[in-house]
Amino acid sequence: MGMTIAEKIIALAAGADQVKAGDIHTVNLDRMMSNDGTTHLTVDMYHSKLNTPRVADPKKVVFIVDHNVPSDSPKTAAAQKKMRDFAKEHGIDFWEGEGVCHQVMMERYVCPGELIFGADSHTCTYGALGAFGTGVGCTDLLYGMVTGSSWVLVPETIKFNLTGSLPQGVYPRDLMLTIIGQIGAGGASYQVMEFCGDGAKTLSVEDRMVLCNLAVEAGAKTAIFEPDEIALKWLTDRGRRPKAVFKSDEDARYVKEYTFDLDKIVPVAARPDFVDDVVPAVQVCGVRIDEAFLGSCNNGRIDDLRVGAAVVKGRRISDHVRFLVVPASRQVYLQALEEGLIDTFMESGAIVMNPNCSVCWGSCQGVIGENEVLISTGTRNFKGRAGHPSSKVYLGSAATVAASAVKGEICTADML
Amino acid sequence: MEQFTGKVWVLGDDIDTDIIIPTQYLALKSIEDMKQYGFSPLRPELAGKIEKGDILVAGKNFGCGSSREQAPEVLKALGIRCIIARSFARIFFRNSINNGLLLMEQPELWDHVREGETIEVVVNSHVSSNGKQYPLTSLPDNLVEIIEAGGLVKAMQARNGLAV
Amino acid sequence: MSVGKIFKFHNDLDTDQIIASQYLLLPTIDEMKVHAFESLDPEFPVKVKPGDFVVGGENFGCGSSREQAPGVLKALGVQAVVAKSFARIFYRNAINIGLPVIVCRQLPDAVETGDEMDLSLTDGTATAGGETFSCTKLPPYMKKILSQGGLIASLNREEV
Amino acid sequence: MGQTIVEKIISRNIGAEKVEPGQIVTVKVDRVMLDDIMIPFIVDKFHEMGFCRVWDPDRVVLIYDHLVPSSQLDDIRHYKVGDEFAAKYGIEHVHRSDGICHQLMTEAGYVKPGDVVFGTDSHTTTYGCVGAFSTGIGYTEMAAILGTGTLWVKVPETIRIHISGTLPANVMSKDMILRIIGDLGADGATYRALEFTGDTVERMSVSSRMTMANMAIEAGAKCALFAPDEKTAQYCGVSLDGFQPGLAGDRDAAYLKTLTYRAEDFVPVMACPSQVDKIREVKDLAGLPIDQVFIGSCTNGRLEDLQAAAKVLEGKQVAPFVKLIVTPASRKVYEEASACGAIGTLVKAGAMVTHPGCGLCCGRTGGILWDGERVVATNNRNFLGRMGTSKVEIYLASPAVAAACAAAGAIVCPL
Repeated sequence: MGMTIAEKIIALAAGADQVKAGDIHTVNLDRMMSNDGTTHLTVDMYHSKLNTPRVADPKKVVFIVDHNVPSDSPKTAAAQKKMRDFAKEHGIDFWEGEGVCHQVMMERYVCPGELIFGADSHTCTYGALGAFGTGVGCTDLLYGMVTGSSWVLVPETIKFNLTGSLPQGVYPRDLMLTIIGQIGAGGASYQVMEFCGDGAKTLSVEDRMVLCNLAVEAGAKTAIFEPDEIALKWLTDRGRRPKAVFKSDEDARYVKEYTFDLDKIVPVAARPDFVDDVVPAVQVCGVRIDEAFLGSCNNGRIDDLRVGAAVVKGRRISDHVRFLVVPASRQVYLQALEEGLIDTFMESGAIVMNPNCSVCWGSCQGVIGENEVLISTGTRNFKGRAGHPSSKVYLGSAATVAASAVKGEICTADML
Repeated sequence: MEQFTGKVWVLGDDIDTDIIIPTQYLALKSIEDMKQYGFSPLRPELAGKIEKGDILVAGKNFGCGSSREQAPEVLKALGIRCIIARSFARIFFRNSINNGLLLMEQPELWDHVREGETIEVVVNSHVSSNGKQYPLTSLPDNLVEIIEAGGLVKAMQARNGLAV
Repeated sequence: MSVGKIFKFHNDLDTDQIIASQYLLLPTIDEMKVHAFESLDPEFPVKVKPGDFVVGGENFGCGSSREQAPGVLKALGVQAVVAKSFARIFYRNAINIGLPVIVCRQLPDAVETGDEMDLSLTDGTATAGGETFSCTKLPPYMKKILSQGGLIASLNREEV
Repeated sequence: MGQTIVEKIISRNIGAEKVEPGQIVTVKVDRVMLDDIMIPFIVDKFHEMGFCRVWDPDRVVLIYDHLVPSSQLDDIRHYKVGDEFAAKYGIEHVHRSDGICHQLMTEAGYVKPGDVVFGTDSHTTTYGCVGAFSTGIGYTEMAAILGTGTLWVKVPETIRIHISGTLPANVMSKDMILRIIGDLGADGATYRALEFTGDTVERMSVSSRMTMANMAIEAGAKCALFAPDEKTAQYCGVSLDGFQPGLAGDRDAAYLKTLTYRAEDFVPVMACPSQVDKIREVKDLAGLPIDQVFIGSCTNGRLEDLQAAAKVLEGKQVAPFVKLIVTPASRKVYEEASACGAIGTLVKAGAMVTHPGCGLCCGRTGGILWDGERVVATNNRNFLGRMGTSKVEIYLASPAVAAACAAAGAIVCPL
């Protein structure tokens, strides 16, 4: 019986010839990532709960401070200090203010064929490079840090066959929201979303990150693209080598298959309070907004900033809108600075912040008030996600978000 | 002549407005919400102990720092009857007068008074502590006018023809 | 296991509702737990008693990987969470910290908040309103973790 | 008998030939600045006082800076109250995310030499850098001004600070004002005006003067003034009128005292925790490990400050486990610093550059610290608990010193 890419990665990590969906295996982890959302709890448990505290291999662990950056309160500072001190003591790679964890991981660590645990749900992003990345809690992460291993239930795989190419003015985010809207918030629960087909070849690694990143919003354990020449060139350009380059076998088992024709995708928006409540963006046009957010591990990369900057160039952000622009990483910020995009945003009246999770995390930067409305390129639109429980969050593409910021109400870029 | 007694809390020199009420609490909705944080960086327990009618005695430059009027308002809300310091920072001084919080400068009392003792104040005349009298000077006329009007808000209400 | 009261929530109940982002960096779970379900039912932390149950619909616990979500429920004394289905990270986290998470397709539609329920992990059944529902049994691997009191407890036990 | 600068401004304002220190007068207000933290309080008092119109909406400027970007739910209320007040009373000068109030008041041309300006923030003394009499007031008085356009003031005595000569290369105006505050003491200028004179001061940029006027409040001063010159005129975008060129202290003006400094004697200094007047030479503190550096604020977040920091950090990296947070003072400063490459240099060195605003200086967000941490900061106050817990140590320094410390991970004196 053939295996899918995900099964092959697990088999390699488990030292098994063959694995099949439903099996539980003990695996060696190639990398563990933890951020300031939970690391303070991991460190506390490390000190208080273990009989024999130890870190199996500090080189496999990465700590990234990205959620509350710069720190917004003494409690945050205490949590981050705990993390910093632990990293210092154990020789763990430590990044603070470098960018959103998944972007930093992709820029600096992730390699095809690796099995990576991250204490953050959007760890599924790493499938863009053909790695198996999945989100876990801090207890799992601690277990991994101590033993270098963990257990996984081998997931079933769903095949997403992509055909055609995205029309002008339609973005990978529109595609992924469309997919989630169709299959539902639990549509890929415990499963792997494998993207393939001619349409996949039209997507850059950054585009693929957008798709993989949101897979968890359909409940997926991870999402994955075959590491093709596009992925391998991207990797080589950054001086890294794959652990293993896997393709799914012809006779691999897929639990389900979907086909999406990229040519037919239109700009969409997810309505509050569920990511799978997806409608064509034109249906929500006219909703007055108080804040707009361009950023996050889903949509804060250079392509997204280019799209947003092209929309606002020569225009002013509406007086009653706070438009936060937050590049996903230092590298993205510097590229945007060099291309003049940062200047364009500043001239338009936007609020440009240092790379961090910002509004998408919703607890300390750009929080929105009672009954306020936000349109965001973030990952989630859950009730109260960005501030007051009565506030509303719409999700849209960078183009839709930027255009809405200018108009003061939701609109698509072609309506300006 | 107005006179009263009160229990004394003693503070040092240069008590700044960030100590009286830190910035992080300034956007709370009301002074009532803020007052529990009074003096929190220096003496977190103090706000809970101050009782209505108590007197603060401090060293020089009391209230230095920011222009936040929440500072005298918080002290008033905590029940502070008056503050006797060796000297006051000017914005704090103005803000206190405008809110009807009584301030008096006295150069020597601070060296002798002990926390917890009860002192007697005779406004514009003197303060008695531990059997000794310390002279108090009187306020300039224009400030007396504001205080007599009951604070600046009331003075403005009178100007605008509102019933006071 | 014993009888407890039910607190029922909707489909796709996400982790932001269980414990909002702004509280995640509080120093301890005990300081966080008073904010559980704040957006949906601010009184929940006061009303819930040790031994009570949380019942959900489909995809319970979707969203972030925050272990604080099952953590606050456990800290409030919730005996178990019963739902039609769970989001995987929440499920894994709950097992890892020793909070039973039980899949039961029928029960959630048959009960309301305030109903009483009895759960038998060994029989794999839940009883409410005089009706007994069968639950999906846990795989032995997870049962073992749960019975040992969670993942870290099991790790410590292995080392003894 | 001649007059000092502040006496001249007040005399002209009230239409008198001359005023004397100690005299209480009522001035007509040329401009007021309301910042976001105080706006809801001002609005409440304004209505409580029974006013139904603002005396002159064009003279009123609303600036959101302490609470931008929002970090707590309460912040939003302040924007909403400000927006509603501005709309209701026809106030058009509203800055919602353009930078720190004091930077914008001078940079955007709201303050001219000779003006009388009040603001609901203690660092309103800053506008003395362009020869205006400006000082901070509380929200009740601001509400009264909004209704009446006037305020009573006591004419202050003036202390003259005379500086001549050439500054050493590693010394910035921040080092000078810190030293002066140390010499005067935290209350050494209470109720008084400072007036800066001398060829060193004359050669300084308006930005450097701004740093010194800004910090005068830390010695208790009511205001701090520099005589307006061509540089001032250019900065304010005006040509000096008949009154402004003569706006210098007269030779025979009555100064309370004069402090005289030789520029060559200044060295890099720091204000040590937790008093602004606790001044020590940087070289005497060298080697103390640090956790964070903050470059920004209305004191030192301007173009020349960011350039000074960038010069120090060019080709270098911030030390491991040390954070460098840079918050430009205004949108314009950010744009200019981007254009000249300073922002790029700082970000490459590892800085986090945030959006212009008060940031860490006001202690609500922007890099709050925890017990036992030590920060070197270019802002104006190192009070207990200002940037986190009361066990955080804050050292105030110039941007050049701060940048050098960021690279070293410890206190160090730049060459």
